[in-house]
Amino acid sequence: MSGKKILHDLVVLKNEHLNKWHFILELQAPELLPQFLPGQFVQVLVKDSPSTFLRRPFSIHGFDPVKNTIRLLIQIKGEGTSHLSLLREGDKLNVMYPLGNSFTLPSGKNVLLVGGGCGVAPLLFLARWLKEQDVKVTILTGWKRKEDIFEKDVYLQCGEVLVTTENGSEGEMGMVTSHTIFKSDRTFDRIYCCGPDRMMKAVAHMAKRKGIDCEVSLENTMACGFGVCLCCITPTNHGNQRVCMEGPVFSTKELGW
Amino acid sequence: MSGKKILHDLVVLKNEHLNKWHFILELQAPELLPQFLPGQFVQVLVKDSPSTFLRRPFSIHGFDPVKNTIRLLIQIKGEGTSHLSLLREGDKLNVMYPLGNSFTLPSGKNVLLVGGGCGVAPLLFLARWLKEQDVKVTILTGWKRKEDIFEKDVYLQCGEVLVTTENGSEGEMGMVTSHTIFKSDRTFDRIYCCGPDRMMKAVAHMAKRKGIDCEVSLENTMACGFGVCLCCITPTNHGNQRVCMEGPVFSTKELGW
Amino acid sequence: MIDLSIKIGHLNMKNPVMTASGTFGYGEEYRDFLDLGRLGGIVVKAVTGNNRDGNAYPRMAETPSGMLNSVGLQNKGVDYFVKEIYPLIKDFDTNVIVNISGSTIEEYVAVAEKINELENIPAIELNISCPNVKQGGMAFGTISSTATEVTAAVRKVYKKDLIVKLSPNVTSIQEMAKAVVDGGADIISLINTLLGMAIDADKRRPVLSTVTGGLSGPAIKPVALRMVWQVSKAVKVPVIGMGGIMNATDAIEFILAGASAVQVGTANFIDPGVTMKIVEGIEAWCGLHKVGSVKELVGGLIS
Amino acid sequence: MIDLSIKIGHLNMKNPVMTASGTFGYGEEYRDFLDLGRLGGIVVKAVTGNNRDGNAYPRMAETPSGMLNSVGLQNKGVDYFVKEIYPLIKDFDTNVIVNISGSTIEEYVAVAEKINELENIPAIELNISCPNVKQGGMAFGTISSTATEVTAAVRKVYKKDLIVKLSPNVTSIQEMAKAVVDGGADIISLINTLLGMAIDADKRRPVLSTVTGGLSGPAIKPVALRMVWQVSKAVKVPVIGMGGIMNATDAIEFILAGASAVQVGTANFIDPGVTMKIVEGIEAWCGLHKVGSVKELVGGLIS
Ligand SMILES: Cc1cc2nc3c(=O)[nH]c(=O)nc-3n(C[C@H](O)[C@H](O)[C@H](O)COP(=O)(O)OP(=O)(O)OC[C@H]3O[C@@H](n4cnc5c(N)ncnc54)[C@H](O)[C@@H]3O)c2cc1C
Ligand SMILES: Cc1cc2nc3c(=O)[nH]c(=O)nc-3n(C[C@H](O)[C@H](O)[C@H](O)COP(=O)(O)OP(=O)(O)OC[C@H]3O[C@@H](n4cnc5c(N)ncnc54)[C@H](O)[C@@H]3O)c2cc1C
Ligand SMILES: Cc1cc2nc3c(=O)[nH]c(=O)nc-3n(C[C@H](O)[C@H](O)[C@H](O)COP(=O)(O)O)c2cc1C
Ligand SMILES: Cc1cc2nc3c(=O)[nH]c(=O)nc-3n(C[C@H](O)[C@H](O)[C@H](O)COP(=O)(O)O)c2cc1C
Ligand code: FES
Ligand code: FES
Repeated sequence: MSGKKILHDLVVLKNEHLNKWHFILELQAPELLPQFLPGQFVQVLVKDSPSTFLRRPFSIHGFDPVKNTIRLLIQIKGEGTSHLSLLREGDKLNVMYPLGNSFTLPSGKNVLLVGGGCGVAPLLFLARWLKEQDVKVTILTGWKRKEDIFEKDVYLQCGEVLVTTENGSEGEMGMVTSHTIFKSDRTFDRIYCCGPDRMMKAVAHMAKRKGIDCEVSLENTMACGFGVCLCCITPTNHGNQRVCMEGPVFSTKELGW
Repeated sequence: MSGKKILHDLVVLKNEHLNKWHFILELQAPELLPQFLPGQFVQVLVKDSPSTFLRRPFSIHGFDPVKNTIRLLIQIKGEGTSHLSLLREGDKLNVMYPLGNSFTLPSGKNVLLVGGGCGVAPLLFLARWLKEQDVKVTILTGWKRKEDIFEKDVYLQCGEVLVTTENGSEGEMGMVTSHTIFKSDRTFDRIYCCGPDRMMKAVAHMAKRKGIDCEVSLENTMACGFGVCLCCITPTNHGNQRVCMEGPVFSTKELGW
Repeated sequence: MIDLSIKIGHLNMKNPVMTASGTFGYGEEYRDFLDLGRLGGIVVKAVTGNNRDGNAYPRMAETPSGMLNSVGLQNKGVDYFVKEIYPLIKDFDTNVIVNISGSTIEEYVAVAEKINELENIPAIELNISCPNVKQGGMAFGTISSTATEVTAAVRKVYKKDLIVKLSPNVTSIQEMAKAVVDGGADIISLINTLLGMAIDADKRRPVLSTVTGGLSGPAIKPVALRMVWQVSKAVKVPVIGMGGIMNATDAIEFILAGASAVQVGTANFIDPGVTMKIVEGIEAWCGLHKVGSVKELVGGLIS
Repeated sequence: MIDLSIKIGHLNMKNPVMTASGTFGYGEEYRDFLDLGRLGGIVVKAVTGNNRDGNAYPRMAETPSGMLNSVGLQNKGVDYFVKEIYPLIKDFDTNVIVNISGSTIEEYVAVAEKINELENIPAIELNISCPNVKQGGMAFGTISSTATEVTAAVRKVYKKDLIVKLSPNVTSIQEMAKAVVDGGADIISLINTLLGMAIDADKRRPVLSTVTGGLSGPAIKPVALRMVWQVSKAVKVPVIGMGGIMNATDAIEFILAGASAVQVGTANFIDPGVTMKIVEGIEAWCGLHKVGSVKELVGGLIS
C-alpha cells in the first residue's frame, strides 16, 4: 500500500505553540515527499533526550506537496514530546515515512469525523482529503475548555464544526461521546474516529447501533513502526494484525468492537 | 580544605570557540561563588546527551570574583564535551563546586609551569595566583602546530612563555618534555605540571633528577567527584587516595614517581 | 583492501555483521533501507512447530537505554514457513539462518528436521532461551542438563551448522556454554534478552500483558560483553555476540571480547539501515588501526 | 497529612527512602547537600574483617544509562570502623545500617559480632553478592546452600535486624531469597550489581583493571523490578528494593512491585540531593493519587 520507506533529516520550518500542551511542527524535506494519505504516520527520532530510546510515532496532520512539507500536531506527554516542543527553526529532525495504511473513501458522500484530545491530529488531513473528493464533512471535536480549542477556523473550511467542552464554555457541555448528534436522527455514510481507546469504542458502539460504518485510528505503542517487531499488534477477526502496517486505520468491524 | 559544596544552575555568559577542538565556557553564578583556588575543579551535568550518564569534571581555568564567573577550558573528546560545545549564551548548566584540593605555594619565588594539550586548563588560574603572590612564573606549553596555540597573550601577562610545537612551526620543535629548558642549567623552586600521565611522569622524572619539587594534577576518571564512590583512587606512599578529594593535585613524591 | 570476511563453522560470511532473530522479520521490510546482500547473515524470527498467536498487547515497554518485549514467538508455524516464507527468502544473497523454538524437545526436533530439508538454509539457531513463553523456553536455557539434551536431540536430525543461542538469565553462562557444546553445538550465539519488568506507576499496573518480558538494547551491553568474553574463553567453538550493539565500535568490542561475528537486534528498530553503517564502520576502524583482516581482532583483547 | 512512615522488621523509618551501600560513604560527604535526618535510613559502605585496599585503578566505566564499578570493598576493617567511624555516625538522626562483607564465613561472623555490640546500629546488611572480590563474594550469593549457611552463621551471633542483600547474577532469585530466609534473614534487600564488562576498543583493553565489574544505574532497573516482584511473592519477609532508582516514580514502581522500602545508589553521584527530591516526590505522588499512607502502596500492583 504505502510506497518505499525513507529515512530523512527534515528541517523545522516552524514550531507553532497552540497552547501549553500542543504544538505544530512544520517540516520540510530535502527531497520530494511521497504522496501521503490521511491516516498515515511518521516515526521521529528524538536525539537529545536521554530517556527517549525508541522513535516516536505521529500522524500526518497536514501535507503540502507544493511546499514539500508535512505538519505534525503534537501533544506534550513525556520526555520525547517535551524535547520536540523545544525545537527551533532550522533544527533538523530524523524522520521515517510513509508508514501505515490510510483512511478509505466512504460508500456515500456524507460523513462524520470525531476527534477527542490529540486524536484530532489525523482528522484535518482527512477532512481536507474528503472535501477534495466532494464528500460532505461534519467534524465533532471535544475539549476541556473553550480556551483550549485550536484550529477551528481551518476545520470550518472543510465543513460543519461541532464542539463539546467539559465545562460548557463553548458548544455542548460534556464529552464528544455525549453530543446530541448521536441521539439525533442525523445519519452518515461513515464515522471516522480518533482519540483514546475508550472514546473510540463508545463511538464505535453508537455507530454500530445506528448501522453506520466506522473507521478508527489506533495508537498502540510501537517499537519499530515498520512491521518487524510485532509489538503493536491488535486482535482482529482475521488474527493479530500490526497496527503500524495493517493499521493504524481499522474498520471497527474488523476489530470486533 | 574546600568549603561547603554546592549544586547550582550557572548561566552561560559566553561560549568561545578557540579552535576546532577547544572552547571556553564562561559561567555566571546566581549566588556568590566561593573563593576558588587553582587546581580545584567542578562537576558538570550534561543534560541533553543520551549517552552521558555521569557528570563531567573540569578544572577551573579562570575565576573572576568581581563578575562572579568561572571559566572552563574544554577539549572536545566524546559525547559529553561535544554537547557542551553547543551551549549558547543564556543556557543553564548544573554545576557542583568547589571540588578537590589545590596547588600549594612553592618554597621559593621561581617556578616552572608545564602544560601539554588540554593540561593547560588549570595552569592559567595557577599562573595568575602565583603572580599575585609575587612568584616569578615561567610557562612551558606544548602544541601540535602554531595554528593550535591559544591564549598566549594572557599567559604572557603572567610571565615568560616557552612553546614547543610538534612540527616546529613555533618555538622549539618536539614535545614539551624534550624542551631544552630541561637540559639547561636553569633551575626552579618548583615545577607544576598538568597533562597526559605519560608526560607528567616524564617531567616528574626530570624534576627528581634535578632535585626540584614537583606538583601534578591528575585526571583519573570519576563517578562522583566528591569522595564517596572510591572510583578515582591513585596509590600513594600513604595508601590509596581519592583524586577528587585528597587530589587532584599531588606532589610527585607522594605518588612515588 | 581490508578483509572483512569470516568463516564460522561452515558458514562463509562477507563480514561479521548479522541481524538478530525477532528484530529483522524475514528481511523483507528492510529492503527499502539496505541491500541484504551486504550483510554477513540474517537470522529470521523464531519458527515453532505450530501457529502461535503470541502474547496479548501490550508487548512492549521502553526502558532506560533499552526496551522490554513479550512478543512470545508469534509465527505461523514451520509448515507455513517452509511453504510460504522460504520461497521468498531462499535466494537472498546472504546466509539466511532460521531461529527455531519449541515447548518440548519433540517440537524442536520436528522443526529442525523440516528446516534441515531446505537447501538454502545453511544453519539453524536454537532458541533455548526465550523468556516469554511459560512452558519450555525458560527451562531449556537455564538448566544445563536440559540444554545438553535438547541440543543433542536436534543434533541427531540436523546435519548442517547448529547454532545454539544462550539465555543470560543464569548463574554461570560458562556452564551453559559447555552444556550445549557437549550436546553437539557447532556455534554458540549470545545473549538473548535479560528477564525484566516495567511498571506504569500512575496506572499501578505492569506495562506488559505478561508482567515480565525480555530486556534488549544498549542497557544490556555490559552484561552481554562479559558473557561473550567468559564463553569464548570457556569453549572452543566459535561465538556470535550480541546485546545492545548500536554502532561499529560496539561491534568491535564484542569481537575483541571473543566473538567471531555479531548480531544486531534492537538497533534495527531505531535505524533500519544501521547494519550497513556498522559494516562500513568496522572497515573504517580497521583502516585506522592498520588491521588487515577482521579475523585478527577476534578475541584480540590485550589484558 | 500523608503518612510516609514504614516499619520493616524492628526498624522504624520516617519514610521508605534509604541510601545504598558503597554509594553514600559514611554519610559525611552528603551533609553539604541534605539533612541526613530526613532519610529513612542510610546503609554505610561495606565493612570487612581487616583493611582492604580494594582493586587497582581504573575502577569505573560509564555505560549506557549506567556504570560499572570494581571498587572491591576498599575499607579499613571492622576495628577501625568501630573505633573511628562509629563515633562520627552513631548520632545521625536516622537508621544507620552497616553493610558487611567477607571472604569466609568466619570473617562475616567476626564482623557481625563486633557490629552487634554497637548500640546505635539497628541492623546489618549482609553483602553476600559483591561480584568484585574473587574469593568468597561471588560464591556466597550465587549458591543457595552457601547463602543459607552464611546467613545462619551470622544469625547466631547477630541479635538485631538481619538484612541479607541478594546478588542478581543467579538463575532463580526466588530460590536465593528462600535460602536466606531459611538461614534466618529478617529482611531481604536486592539487587546488588549485575556482573558486566566494558572494553575500550581503541586501546583494545578492558576498561576496568579487574576486567569485569558491577553494573548499576537505570540500565538495570527492569531486571531489579522483576526480581523484587518475584522475591516479594516468594517469601514473607519484607523486601527493600533497589537498582537504578533516579526519582520518585522509580521508587514508587519498586514499592508497587513489593518493596517496603527502597535504596538509592548511583543516582547519588549525579545529584547528591536526589534522596530529598525522592522523599518529596513520593509525598506529592501520594497526594495526587489520594493515597493516605505509603504502606498502602507496598505490593499494590493491580494485575
Ligand atoms: C500511529 C500513532 C500515531 C500517533 N499520532 C500522534 C499525533 O499525531 N500527535 C500526538 O501528539 N501523539 C500521537 N501519537 C502518540 C505519541 O506517539 C505519544 O504521545 C508519544 O510517543 C509520547 O512520547 P513521550 O516521549 O512524550 O512520552 P513518554 O514519556 O514515552 O510517555 C508519556 C506517557 O504517555 C504514554 N504513551 C506513550 N505513547 C503512547 C501511545 N502510543 N499510546 C498511549 N499512551 C502512550 C506513556 O505510557 C506514558 O504514560 C501517536 C501514536 C501512534 C502509535
Ligand atoms: C579533575 C579533572 C579535571 C579535568 N579538567 C579538564 C579540563 O579543564 N578541561 C578538559 O577539557 N578536560 C578536563 N578533564 C577531562 C574531562 O573530564 C574529560 O575529557 C571529559 O569528561 C570527557 O567527556 P566526554 O563525554 O566528552 O568524553 P567520553 O565520551 O566520556 O570519553 C571520550 C574519550 O575520552 C576518555 N576520557 C574520558 N574521561 C577521561 C579522563 N578523565 N581521563 C582520561 N581520559 C578520559 C575516554 O576514555 C574516551 O576514550 C578533567 C578531568 C578530571 C578528572
Ligand atoms: C522484539 C524482539 C523480538 C525478539 N524475538 C526473538 C526470537 O524470536 N528469537 C530469539 O532467539 N531472540 C529474539 N529476540 C532477542 C534478540 O534476537 C537479541 O538476542 C536481543 O534482543 C539482544 O540483542 P539487542 O540488544 O541487539 O536487541 C527478540 C528481541 C526483540 C527486541
Ligand atoms: C561505586 C559502588 C560501590 C558499591 N559498593 C557496595 C558495597 O560495598 N556493598 C554492597 O552491598 N553494595 C555495593 N554497591 C551496590 C549498591 O549498593 C546497589 O546495590 C547497586 O548499585 C544498585 O543500585 P543503584 O542502581 O541505585 O546504584 C556499590 C555500588 C556502586 C555503584
Ligand atoms: S511497531 Fe513494530 S511491528 Fe508495529
Ligand atoms: S570520584 Fe568518587 S571518590 Fe573520587
